[in-house]
Amino acid sequence: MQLAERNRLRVRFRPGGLAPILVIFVVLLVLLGTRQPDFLSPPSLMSFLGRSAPLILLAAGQYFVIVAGEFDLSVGSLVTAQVVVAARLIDSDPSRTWPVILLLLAFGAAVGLVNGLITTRLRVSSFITTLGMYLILVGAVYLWSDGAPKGGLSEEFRRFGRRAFEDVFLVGRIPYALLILLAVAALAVLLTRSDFGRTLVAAGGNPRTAELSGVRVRHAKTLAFVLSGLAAAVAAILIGGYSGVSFQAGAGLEFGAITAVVLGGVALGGGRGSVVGAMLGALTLETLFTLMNFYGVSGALRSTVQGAIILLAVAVSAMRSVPAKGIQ
Amino acid sequence: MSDALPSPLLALKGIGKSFLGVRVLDGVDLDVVPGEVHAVVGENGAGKSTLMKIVSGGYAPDAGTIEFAGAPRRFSGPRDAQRAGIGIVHQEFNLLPERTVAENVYLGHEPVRRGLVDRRAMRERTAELLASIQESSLPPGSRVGRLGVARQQIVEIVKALALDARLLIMDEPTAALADNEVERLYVLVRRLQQRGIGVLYVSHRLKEVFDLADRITVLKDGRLVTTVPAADTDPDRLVRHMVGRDLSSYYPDRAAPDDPGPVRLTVHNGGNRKLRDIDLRVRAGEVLGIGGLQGSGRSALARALFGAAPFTTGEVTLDGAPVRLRSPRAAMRAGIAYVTEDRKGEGIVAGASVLDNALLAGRAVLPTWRGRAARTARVRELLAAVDVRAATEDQEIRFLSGGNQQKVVLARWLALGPGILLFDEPTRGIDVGAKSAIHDLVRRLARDGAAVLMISSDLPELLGMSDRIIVLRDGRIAGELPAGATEEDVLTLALGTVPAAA
Amino acid sequence: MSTALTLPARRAAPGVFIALALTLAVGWLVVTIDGGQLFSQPTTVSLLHVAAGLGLVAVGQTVVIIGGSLDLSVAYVVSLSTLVAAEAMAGSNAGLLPGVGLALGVSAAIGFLNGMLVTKARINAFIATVGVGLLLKGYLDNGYDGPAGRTAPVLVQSLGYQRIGPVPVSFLLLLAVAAAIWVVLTRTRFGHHLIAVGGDPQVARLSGVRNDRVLIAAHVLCSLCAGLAGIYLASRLGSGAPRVGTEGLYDLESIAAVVLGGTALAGGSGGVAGTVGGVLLLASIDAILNQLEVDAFVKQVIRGVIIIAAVAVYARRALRKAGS
Amino acid sequence: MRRSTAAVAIGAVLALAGCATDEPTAVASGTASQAAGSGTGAQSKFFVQADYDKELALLGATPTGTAGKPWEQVLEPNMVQTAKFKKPGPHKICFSNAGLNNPWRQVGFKTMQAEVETHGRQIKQFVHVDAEGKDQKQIADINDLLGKGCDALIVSPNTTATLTPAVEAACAKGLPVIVFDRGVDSTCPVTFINPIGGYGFGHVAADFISKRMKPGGKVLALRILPGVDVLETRWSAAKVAFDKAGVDVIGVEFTDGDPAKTKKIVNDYIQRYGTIDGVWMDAGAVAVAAVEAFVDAGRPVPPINGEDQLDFLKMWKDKNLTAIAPTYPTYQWRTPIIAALRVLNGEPVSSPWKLPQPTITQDNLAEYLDADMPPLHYAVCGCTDLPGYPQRWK
Repeated sequence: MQLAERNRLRVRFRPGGLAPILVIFVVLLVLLGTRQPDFLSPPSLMSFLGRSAPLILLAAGQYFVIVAGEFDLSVGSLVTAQVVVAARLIDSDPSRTWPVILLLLAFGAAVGLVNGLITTRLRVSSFITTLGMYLILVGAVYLWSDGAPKGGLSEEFRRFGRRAFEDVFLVGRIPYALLILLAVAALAVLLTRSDFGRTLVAAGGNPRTAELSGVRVRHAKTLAFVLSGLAAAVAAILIGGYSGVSFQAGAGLEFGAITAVVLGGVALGGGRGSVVGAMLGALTLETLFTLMNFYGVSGALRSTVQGAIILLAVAVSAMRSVPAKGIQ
Repeated sequence: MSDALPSPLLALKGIGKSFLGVRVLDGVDLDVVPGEVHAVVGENGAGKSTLMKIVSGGYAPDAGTIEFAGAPRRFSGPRDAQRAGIGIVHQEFNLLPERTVAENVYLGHEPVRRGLVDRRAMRERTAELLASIQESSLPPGSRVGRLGVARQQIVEIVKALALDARLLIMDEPTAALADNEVERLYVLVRRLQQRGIGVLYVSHRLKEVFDLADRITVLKDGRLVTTVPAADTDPDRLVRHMVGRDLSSYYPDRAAPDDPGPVRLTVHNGGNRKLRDIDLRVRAGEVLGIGGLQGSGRSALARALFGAAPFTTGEVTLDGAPVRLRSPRAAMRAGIAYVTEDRKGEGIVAGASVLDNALLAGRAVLPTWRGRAARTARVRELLAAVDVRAATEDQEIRFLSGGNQQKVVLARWLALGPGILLFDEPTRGIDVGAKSAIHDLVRRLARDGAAVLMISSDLPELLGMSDRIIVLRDGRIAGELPAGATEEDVLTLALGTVPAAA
Repeated sequence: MSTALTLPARRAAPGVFIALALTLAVGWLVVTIDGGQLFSQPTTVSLLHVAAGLGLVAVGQTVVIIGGSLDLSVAYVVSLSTLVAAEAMAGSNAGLLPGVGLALGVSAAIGFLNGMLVTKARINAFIATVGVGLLLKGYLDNGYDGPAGRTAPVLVQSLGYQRIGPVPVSFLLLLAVAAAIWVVLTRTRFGHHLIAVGGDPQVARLSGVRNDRVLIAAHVLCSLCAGLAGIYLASRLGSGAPRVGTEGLYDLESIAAVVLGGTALAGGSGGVAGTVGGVLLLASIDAILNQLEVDAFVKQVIRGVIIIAAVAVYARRALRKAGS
Repeated sequence: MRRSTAAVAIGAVLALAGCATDEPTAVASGTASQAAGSGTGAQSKFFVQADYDKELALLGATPTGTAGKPWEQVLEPNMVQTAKFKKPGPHKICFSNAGLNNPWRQVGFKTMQAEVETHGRQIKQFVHVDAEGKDQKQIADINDLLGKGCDALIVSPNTTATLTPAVEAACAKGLPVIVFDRGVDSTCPVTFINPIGGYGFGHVAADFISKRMKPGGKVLALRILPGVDVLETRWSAAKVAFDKAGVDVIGVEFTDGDPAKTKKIVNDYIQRYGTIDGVWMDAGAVAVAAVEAFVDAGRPVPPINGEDQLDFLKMWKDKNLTAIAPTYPTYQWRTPIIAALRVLNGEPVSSPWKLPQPTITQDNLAEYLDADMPPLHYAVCGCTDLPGYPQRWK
């Protein structure tokens, strides 16, 4: 009997493993490289990584929420809100940059906290909680700014998403965004390896077992939402920096982040997957967008290509892993 | 008996089944005649479940033939087998708590009139079926989620009968039942028998097997060991067939009278919504058995002590000092561990690895970053010490057998070095080999100075393992029994009367 | 379905009607004090028209959600259906039946695709339907740069604008569809099987239910309802509109309506009556705030708060029930 | 079952209560539908040669009316009599708005509100209903407004074709309907107010860009999203201009108005083609992002067009761009109020009422730059003389 179990396992693709997303990523990269060889030159690659940082950060934040068995649909509107708030508060005054950045982080954490508390304390499904939060944030930010963003971001604020260390040995340039991404990614990986990260996965996999093993499931899940909110804050700082103020700053990012996480092999419903996979999923998505730019896929047809590739990729990894868990 | 029986209802010949090249069943022959209870026993992994799934249409066999009611059959799925007249009562109930009894009973084959489901016919027929097994007190219109476990099982059986099942597969039907409920099940099975229905009865509990079965088939490692009339064998021989070991080696020696140390845990006047006036003391080194019927407050007591559903009144002391066990974390910090009854639902994280499962409690209660490596090493040692058999420590725990899963859960708790261990049905659904390993472990823990509370519905286990037994009834302590008490003693206290017929 | 901790099963259909009555009462009072008229004929007609469009989509969404799935592609199905219908009709009454048939056929095919992806390819419904939505979005963006086709005049006259007293025909259509779905859910084998699949797929399968077929059929039904909503919108707008579904936020709003109606997102319980209540509630709030000329952004905030609050109330009630 | 019979019963009762329809007698005269690709190839179905020619001619026309008040000016007036709408004041004016979901509409609506204030005594009530960008809701809104006793109805339709039946229904009620910004496919409104229009916008920008490069130069066209008629006409006119000039349109991309997406697209095009000789945009929302993409890549910014949003104008000046800003002026939001009051006074108005559509060039850039206003403010708002300026627009 032990033998049977062992063998069945060896053949199985390890669910939540990185193999499928790595394969997709490499294939896309090769396609990109053959079409546009200089894309793979270090400076270009560095810029690409820098501008992909926001989605990767959001995917990392979303990972914690999804692996805990929840959803965060509010991150897109949170990013928009953050950027608009930042512009109005900074109002192009460089001296306000740092206080506002701290405020944004606090704001992100607070929104996450509210999401988490409503979900865990009031037992509202997180899909609904964060959908409601999405509506509230969008409405509130339009309301607060009278329908049009006001003020402006200071250059000090914008450099994080826009500027780079130039003339770096070997790689040419290193965007600040990339450094921030690396730092946050390292933190995220450490966090998933920590006791909190592991118990969070358990809380997503089987909350009752986790609770009876001493995991404070509600704390853990709430903290996951806070992490997602914080990630959205950092992403907002980078997006605001990269492209300035706009109501479109965060539009659709929640779906992008969730798609990325799922592409990266993280199961919706919780309990399995890695943060590296989630971030790789986001990078793959960004690569796909760039690929379409280089291959000149008609602007209007892009979503079709994107949809087809996502469906294909997820189908392939679903075939290889366990029966899909339903949305909760 | 078997020689004389004509025309079997079900005849399996040379059944074989492989998964990914591994032989799980090999040349199994088995037959069931109408009105017979045919028990199938064997360790977990012996191939019982696979065999049952083949009979009920869940799997197609690789080799061999299935004959049912005189004709060769190949079932394309559970639906096909059901249509043919093979019903199955699962170990874990297959019922929808949000739906009514009738809706559950007729799920998949609702009666239809003019294209629409005939709800009245459905209710009436359900009532008739219930009446036919003398269970008419069960209303067909009530929500299943509101019924107790025993009544849910009746719904399961009626569900099979509704399909005019001529063969009923019962897979560990007593796993969730208390003893008096098991009695009712016996009565039910005998009624089915009288109606000419053949029953394939899978169980780990040898007592039931001998109480009910006409013939017993033993499987081991996917092969047929023997099929014998129940009257021609006894539990000892059967266990030897299954594992090649004597029944007498089941229970380790009890503690000597002066082994137990100082009082570790006391409860005075403890109570909550499910418990009242609980007074008890457990000493270090002692195994205190907790007996009682399902719903008598046994699990509630364990959950109260573990802080999952805390006492709202009374006092608890630990090593003489009063403690407040408001949450599992508080209990764990106080050195209490709880091995739950519902292993799948509350014991393991199915999709997580063996190692992650074993590390869970430590990570939750004593988070550390620097001490990670040391902690992991300690848990690895514990996993080895409790003899978990898995391909690798990274294997997902859901692929392990029940016994191995339970050992991982034990390792999780041992990693915290608990002074008090609460076991709730620690050997339920676990094969004989793993069972005795767990018994040994429990005793060893007590010997090493832990205070152990052990809840068990398996009376021989309760009696065999406990140094003392407390029996609960209706949330109160009905009485205490010393080591060497009999099953009748326990039942008398549990029922509050002289036991009906045991 | 397995992480049921945050989502206790609930059945609370009447709750939404109490909320609806309260909302209308308070709304009427406030609007009257404000000097307006909430139940004037034009206002009622407008309210019911808005409810009809969202309602048709939400009723379909109820079906998949009860089955434990969900459909985020409905907004695009609605848009596509308006175009297919209007283009096939090309402004002639003769094209009415082919147009309706074609629109429903295309919708059903999309539903079938959704169902296949969810069941056979085992893709999580969220991702599968978002993916299909993207496929459709690309097709619409690429093929249409604005409204196209013309709806058959007879359909515009009947479904689009005809009303009986203050009740538009389209709202009657919604009631009819809701009633039909109600019958399907409570009185047909398919309905019973669907609820079982949503409640516990394992139980359903072992009871001989063909889960995949049932779920596929549910997705087809959902898309058909979205297609019907598209036909209604085509008759209301007089032509096909490639973005009417997305700008109406029919995907998220339909889910919100379903959840407001007391259907659990986890599946296995709930009903279509509640959904109609949820739709009416959303439409009434909209109408009231419209009468008060409340800013659209405030409306959105209020909507968000109400959705969360309603589900919190349901959860609380379910919890109390479980506790007793 | 019981419930469905109840529904039928209710239906029957309602039938007895009397059938009625809000359906307009004349049904919309929709444009012929033909599946047209929006790529660089086939011309959009929105392209109407006659309108195109007319708009281009208007670009050179001289307006009549008060100088310095372009919102009261008319190009090639065609006066219609409105005596039948004459009514004693004060009036209740109702406005069905497509949405307030972008800065252009926000600036416009504030301008309109300010305009209403200037007519304090003539307007007793101004009712505004926001359709939130939904056709379906706007149809319902218009229907709803018809029951409110409005003296005049102003409509800014969300979509031309789909709102036509609703506007016709409103006309049929006998009250004066004034349509502005996007039109309807009907002649029933008293007048339709808008500036020269999309062809003019698209043409001016494309013409400027293609003239500043050699034939065969590479142009990147950035569009917001497909399927919005105003934007489609701009692009179709640009296409004509580019084809005539023989420039190479290397890509037509949709940005969703998202600056981040815009920068990524421009970046990738720069990398793919090395140099880009011109950037054309169908709206100014992401012009700044496009410019930034060149700046960040260390490339010179090619000839580019934006709109009259101040952030672009400021960047234009700071970076000394080769640029042009055709406008779709927000002062057109003032005109409907003026028109409505004239109609209610029985004074003739021009139908259609074509407003001048100024273009900001290097020469007049300084006039429009105002460092005190917010970056997304539209310079050609014609609002400086209105009450509450500048605070209301900040």
